[in-house]
Amino acid sequence: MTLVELEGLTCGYQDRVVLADLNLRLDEGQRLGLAGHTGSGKTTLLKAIMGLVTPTGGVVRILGSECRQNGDFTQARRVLGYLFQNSDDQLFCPTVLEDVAFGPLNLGASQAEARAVALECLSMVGLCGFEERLTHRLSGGEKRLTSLAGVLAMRPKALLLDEPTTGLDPESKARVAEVLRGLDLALLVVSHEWDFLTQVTNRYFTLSHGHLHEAAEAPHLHHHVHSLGDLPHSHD
Amino acid sequence: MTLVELEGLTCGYQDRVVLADLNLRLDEGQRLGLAGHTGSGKTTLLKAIMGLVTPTGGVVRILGSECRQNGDFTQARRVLGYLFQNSDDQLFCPTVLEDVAFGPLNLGASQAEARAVALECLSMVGLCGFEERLTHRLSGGEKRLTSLAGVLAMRPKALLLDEPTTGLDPESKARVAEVLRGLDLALLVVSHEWDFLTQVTNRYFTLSHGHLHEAAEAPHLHHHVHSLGDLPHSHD
Amino acid sequence: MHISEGVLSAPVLAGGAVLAVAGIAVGLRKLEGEALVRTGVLSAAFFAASLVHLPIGPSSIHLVLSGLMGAMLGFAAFPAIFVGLLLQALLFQFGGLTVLGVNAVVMGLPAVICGLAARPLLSRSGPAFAVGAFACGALSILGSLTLLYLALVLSGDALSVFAGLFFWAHLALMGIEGAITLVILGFLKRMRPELF
Amino acid sequence: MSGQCAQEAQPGLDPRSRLLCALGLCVAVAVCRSWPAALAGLGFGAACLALNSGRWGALARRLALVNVFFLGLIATVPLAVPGDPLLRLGSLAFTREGLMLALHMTAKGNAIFLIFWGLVQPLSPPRLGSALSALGVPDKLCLILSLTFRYLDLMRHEWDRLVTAARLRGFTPGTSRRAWGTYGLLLALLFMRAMDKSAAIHQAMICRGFDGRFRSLGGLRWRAVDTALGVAACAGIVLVAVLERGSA
Repeated sequence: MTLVELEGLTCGYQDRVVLADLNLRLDEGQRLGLAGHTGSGKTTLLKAIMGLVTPTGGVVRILGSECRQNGDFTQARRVLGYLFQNSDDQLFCPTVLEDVAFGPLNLGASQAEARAVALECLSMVGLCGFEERLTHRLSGGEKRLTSLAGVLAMRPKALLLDEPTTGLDPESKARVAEVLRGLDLALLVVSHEWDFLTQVTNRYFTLSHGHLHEAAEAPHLHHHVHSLGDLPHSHD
Repeated sequence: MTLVELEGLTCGYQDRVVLADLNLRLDEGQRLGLAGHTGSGKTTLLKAIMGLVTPTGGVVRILGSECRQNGDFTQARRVLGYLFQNSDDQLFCPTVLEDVAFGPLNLGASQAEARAVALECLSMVGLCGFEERLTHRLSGGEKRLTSLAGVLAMRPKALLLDEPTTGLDPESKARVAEVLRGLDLALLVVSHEWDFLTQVTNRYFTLSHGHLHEAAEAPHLHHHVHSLGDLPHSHD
Repeated sequence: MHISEGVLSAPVLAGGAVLAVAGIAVGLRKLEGEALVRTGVLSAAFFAASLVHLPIGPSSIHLVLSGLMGAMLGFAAFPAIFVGLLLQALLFQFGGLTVLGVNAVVMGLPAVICGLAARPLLSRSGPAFAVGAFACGALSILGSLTLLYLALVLSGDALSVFAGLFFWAHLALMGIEGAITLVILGFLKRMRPELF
Repeated sequence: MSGQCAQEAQPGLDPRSRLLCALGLCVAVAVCRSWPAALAGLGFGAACLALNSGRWGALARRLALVNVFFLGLIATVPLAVPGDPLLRLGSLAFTREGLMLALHMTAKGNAIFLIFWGLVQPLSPPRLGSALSALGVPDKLCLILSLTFRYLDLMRHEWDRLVTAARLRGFTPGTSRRAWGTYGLLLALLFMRAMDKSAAIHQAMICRGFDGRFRSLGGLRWRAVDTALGVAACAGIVLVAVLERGSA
């Protein structure tokens, strides 16, 4: 089943074209990675899919039906889980459990159901025992995992992730990658971290000057030789 | 002349040690680059130098004199210009010219002097004609350059820059690098972008687990072969 | 909640201006350093919040949140409210220069009094906190409506019918403001217990 | 990189003269009681419009909004003023005297609005701030004004982000208890973030020599046109006083 389909999508602000005549399809179970520099329009692409920016041209289809107005996207947003680049934008409840249960409660679940779903999603991301923690006191990695649990609690068919590794230390990145690999969902991951994309997705695109290019089969991989990784260091 | 000297600096929050027994010296004209993963304590190091966080142990010396209390740092803050990671925190005046002139006015310059210094610093960063622009309407790159001008207007002997490239597109990054290369000041640049550090600094350190390591003479450089750079792509 | 230009009498306008200057002076007196900066940034947040349309039935309302400002800023709420009104006049032409003093007193005085009076209750928990938070929001609206009524009636008997209608038409706002103030303070207390 | 930036003088009137003249004229019109004075006020208002460039559409919309309030006055004031009844609603009389009084208030209100629109509305908040500072308004108040304007946009965006994030998690705006609870939550977050932000901003200010005092950059220039505007405004105020005395 095709979850998302973009046809000739064009987006721009004032005179600047951000996305130009762009086509993309995300099918069930597919894991697409999208790379590009800051300012290349990656976030705009995700926001257009979610109906958060209005394209100047082209068509967005979710589950086969065309989405034009805000109302059309309300349904679409239940199918697609969107993870913001900045976790602080997404975590708004005082405690972790309340935050993860926020979506299900809005979708009409009872308190008991929402609680059950939230606990299940917290265990999926490995945050058992964090239920009563205050969200603003979590570390960067814990925040990211909590917001991921909050998105998963809406039972989406696909996840759109905007730079899920920003601001995370290597251990947290590895943990996020591990959780994502374990999910049975379609993924569209936007990141400038190439190493991360290769870990969680299996088809790669680049976005530059508003156009999408599909990447070669075997992209260049950057291997870390030792613990200091890509950081400069001396051996003494 | 030694501008900044850290001896056995130790910092921590609650139980967590962020910086452990750290030594560092920044001499006049030196350009030090400091790399490290998010959460490794780079920002804490800069804030300790500026007296914005209180170390749990060790000594901070600015221009040879030990700084302990807030009052000791008042003098230090005239010598050291600190560029915050988030430009919106640093651009607190409504217009560009007022913002750049804020420092000189506080240091006792007359209105006319402050205006002259501000105009000079705006021209140093290439923002002539921006004087009356509203700071909240600037682009990310313009905000960064304006806050740099604001710091330069204090006539510091050294700049401490906290992730000066975050959120900037490649052109803005190049512009910031060009401006920094043109300055005749000591620099301590914190960044996780290795390419940027090699452009503006010439001695490199890494920070991990609270310790500083000086990097090898010739650190690994990542060369961009063609326009898509380090992004995956196909050739068709 | 403010009065337009051209309605109030000279003594009321002058009285409002004098009281406003006094209120600002008191509010600024102890405001230093970080508290000063916090007042400015929170004032921006309150201004932004007052621009939000909240749906209520088929229509929508704007919140005042003056009681909450009093609770969070204390005496500094007065200059913050004054600045908000000044910017509102400049950006949206609501209110104006001659009524600025009266409007600042109408909103600011009850806000500061209710905010300071509620603080002992807000530092407790359970029902005492709930009563304090609700009353802080509701009573500052009541105080503002009362002051507004007085300003109109003191300007001349001609405005008595209008003043009465205005008072009763806005009284329901007490409940709404009380409830939302309670919810907001409740969350703030849970997320930042050190604030209260 | 580029040459020396040149210091550009701000074109047009000094914000101080705009503000002082507006204040003088507005107060004169606000306290007048006679019709000739109110009509003179409307004349000043029309004249002041020459000092605001265009934006007629915005002016018409604002003017309509201002007069919605005065419709309320026209409907109620004649009921409260005794006199010659034009219309009887049961025991209530809608009087001619009351109607004239309400119309007088409407004329004054509109005159003051037009004066404000012509003289003050063209000032950007930073220009207003520098004028207030130059006129001796306390530093601390100017700093609060400056920060409020600077961070207003940021806070509005913050609010939009919060609402968007909530909508993506199934939040539907409405009058329900749950919706209002969520609004309360989002507002609490807005204020919490404002407080966190203010701590960071204060640190940044300290690093640039802030010692609690706000210093203005100044740079305002009083020119001959400002004096001319001042003289015209004084003449207007004198005219209102004369008209008041004449009809007393």
